[in-house]
Amino acid sequence: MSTLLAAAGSLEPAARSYLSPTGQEIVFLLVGALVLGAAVVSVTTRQLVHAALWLVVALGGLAVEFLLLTAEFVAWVQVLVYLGSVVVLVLFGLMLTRAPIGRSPEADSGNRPAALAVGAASAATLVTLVVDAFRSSWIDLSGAAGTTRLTGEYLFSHWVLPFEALSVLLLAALVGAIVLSRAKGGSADAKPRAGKLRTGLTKQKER
Amino acid sequence: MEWQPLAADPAAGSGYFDAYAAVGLLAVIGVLFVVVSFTANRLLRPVVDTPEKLLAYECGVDPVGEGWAHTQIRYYVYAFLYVIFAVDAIYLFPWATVFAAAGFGAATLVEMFVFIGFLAVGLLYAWKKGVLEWT
Amino acid sequence: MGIPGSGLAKGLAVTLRTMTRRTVTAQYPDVQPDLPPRTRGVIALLEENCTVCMLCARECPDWCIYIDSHKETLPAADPNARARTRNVLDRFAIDFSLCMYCGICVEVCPFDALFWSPEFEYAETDIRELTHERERLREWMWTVPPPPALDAAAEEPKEIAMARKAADKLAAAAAAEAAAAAEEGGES
Amino acid sequence: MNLLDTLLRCVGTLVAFLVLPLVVGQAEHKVMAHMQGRLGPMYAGGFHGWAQLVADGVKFVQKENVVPAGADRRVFQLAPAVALLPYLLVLLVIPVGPDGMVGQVVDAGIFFVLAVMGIGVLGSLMAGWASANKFSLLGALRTAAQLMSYELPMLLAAASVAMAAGTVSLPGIVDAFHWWWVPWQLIGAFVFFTAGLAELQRPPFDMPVADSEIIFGAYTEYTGLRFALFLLSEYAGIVVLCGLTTVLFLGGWHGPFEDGLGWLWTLVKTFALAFVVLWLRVTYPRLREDQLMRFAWTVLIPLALAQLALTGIIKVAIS
Repeated sequence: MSTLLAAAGSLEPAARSYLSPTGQEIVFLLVGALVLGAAVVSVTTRQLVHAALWLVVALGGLAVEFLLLTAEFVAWVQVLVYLGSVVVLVLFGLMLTRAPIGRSPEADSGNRPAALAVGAASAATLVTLVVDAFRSSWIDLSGAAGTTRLTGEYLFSHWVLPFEALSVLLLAALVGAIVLSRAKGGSADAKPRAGKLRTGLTKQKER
Repeated sequence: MEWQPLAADPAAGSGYFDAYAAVGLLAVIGVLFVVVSFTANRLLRPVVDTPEKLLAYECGVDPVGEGWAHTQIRYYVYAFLYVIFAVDAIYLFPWATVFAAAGFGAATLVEMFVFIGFLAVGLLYAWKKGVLEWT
Repeated sequence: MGIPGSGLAKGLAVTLRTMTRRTVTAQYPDVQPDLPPRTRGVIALLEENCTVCMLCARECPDWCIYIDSHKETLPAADPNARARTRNVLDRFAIDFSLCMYCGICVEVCPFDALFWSPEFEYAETDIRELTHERERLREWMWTVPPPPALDAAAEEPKEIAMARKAADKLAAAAAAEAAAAAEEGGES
Repeated sequence: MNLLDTLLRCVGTLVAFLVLPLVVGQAEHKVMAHMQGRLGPMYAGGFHGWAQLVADGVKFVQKENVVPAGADRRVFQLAPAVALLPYLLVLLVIPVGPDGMVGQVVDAGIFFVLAVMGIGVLGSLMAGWASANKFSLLGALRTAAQLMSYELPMLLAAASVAMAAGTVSLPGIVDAFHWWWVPWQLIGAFVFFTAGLAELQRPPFDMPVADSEIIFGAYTEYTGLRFALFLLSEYAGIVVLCGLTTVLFLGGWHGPFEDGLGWLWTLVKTFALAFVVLWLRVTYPRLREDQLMRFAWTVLIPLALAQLALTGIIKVAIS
């Protein structure tokens, strides 16, 4: 993100007033409130799939926030990767493990206070960090600073090494996923195959 | 023949926001369209609920068991693979817009080939491990 | 085999060629279908021929023929003879919602009381209406086409041959009689 | 660019969104019928049943809306809208002709289109899960797996065009188009179009809605208008896919007399592709589920990667 903000070029504390917000700022705040609300509902709802769907709303709202900050490319990455695949992955996982319609109280593990503490602590850290880092900087919203082209220029001029490291990371994730999904038995025997079933039946007959 | 992004034109500095305002407006119109059609449907349709009608459809017989069943993990693996490759593929777009520009050229091409190469290795690994096909 | 994908291309060619050809759709309600002879449309009853032998009802694989009857005693024609009984048809109905148009009833009827009619437009909105009672079945008789003409070289139907033989015999006898009478008259 | 102009463009997009899918649907009725030696609808509207889909729409609006007793009502009722609206948004940015004959130029172009179209999968998943029906759930899982698997080759093929043009803006791509792009991007075009067909779950890639196995997949429990909206999203998807393929790979409005008739060229190319979509549906049998997945990962993705390499090398060589 900091690269993209740097791309905007104008982080100097400008002579701006908080009292006369522009339309974009108002929309930004409204969408922010929506994102916050959706996020809260997402972690408090007792229905698993509803939680995932509220997460969609929260992440989609974030994409709109990115758009309002003229970070066009990041916004659509957010939609493509988070809405289009990560949330689908989450939903997939829930559906594969039988997320029932209605409340699922057994999904509550009783760690609520601990989770609340961790959440509050990390939120406080992040807010302090971000507020301290940017203080009274303003992003110049008059031009699109986060277009695909600009992102590409910054990425491939200054950040090539992290980019290549990312590919190794992704490869590791890929291999890990494959190994995990094939962990049990590690071979085709783990599958309930017709042949296996039949041997089970014959055993029963022998008894 | 170089396409100039809208916002690069200082005179049309707010072109970016205009464009997305239009997208937002269309989204609102779309939602309105859905709401209007659902309302029209509500006004026009009959409501004759019978218990049979509200049963889950299972080819005419009464549904057996509950509606959720475990399915193969394979579907999940595909989704996981897609997430990884999608993260890869999005980097192609910023790259695509700059790699042929002055100052980038062959070096950037090679960088990208290294990136894609790593993922192609991943794909080959998945292929070799038999995750991509089942019979 | 040949080039890979040639099979796919061949498939595309088939559908494209079919698209340019004339369609075979029969536009039924606008254009009446041209039905072949002996079309199995509906079963007609010639109740005058029915003797309530129940063969059709028994042979019907769907059990869709309903027959009710009662016995009636005929007064003896001759004072010495016994009184005769005969079956009188009370009800003859075919449930066309069950009928599978196999035609076994028509085949087994020994007295030619059942016939195929090509009429097929008797759809109903209520399934119970598809049970045709004897009056309705009798009405269908008017739509039964005459039997098709025989082949030119075909053998004469047995009943016609017998009737003709009998008629020929009669005619021969009459002719012989006439000839004898004429001879007698000539002699006298 | 004032508000009225924007509003008009948005309404125009909505009208196109409602009319073009109907045209494609009617064409499907007729083309499919004639390819099978039939006539298709002949009554509604008088002349060769041209108003069949309008009549269907009127019928759908009046039909009862059944929500199964076990279903998650709100999610169930919301799902069709989630499946439908992405295509409406995408239609806005597809350029029809030169010089601003487009709903709205969005600089992120293809990237915007692919990202927004990816949301549609959520609609199917929601529908399948909320129906409380085994077939629906199975269909939803298949749909999601298929959409994700085929989204990737689409992304890669689109990236290849973006490389060739050096921009991701859709009008920018058409502006940069030369005729020799067609052979150059041929593999990409094949991958994009095929993957798009699979994304739309059109035959022969219609395993997730295979009626002979899982009734109608995620949409089994839907009736009336909500079902109609799912159908509309499928046909709108055909329009969007064919429009995108036209813009990305076939040069959009380029053609003879493009100054005055550019928009016509786009439409002609789009409908020619739509015809191919229908043609493929009539001709080929359905792929099995494992064949579907294998086709995406072991045929289309390697092909798309090969196209990327080809594009990159040629582009650097000529620049």
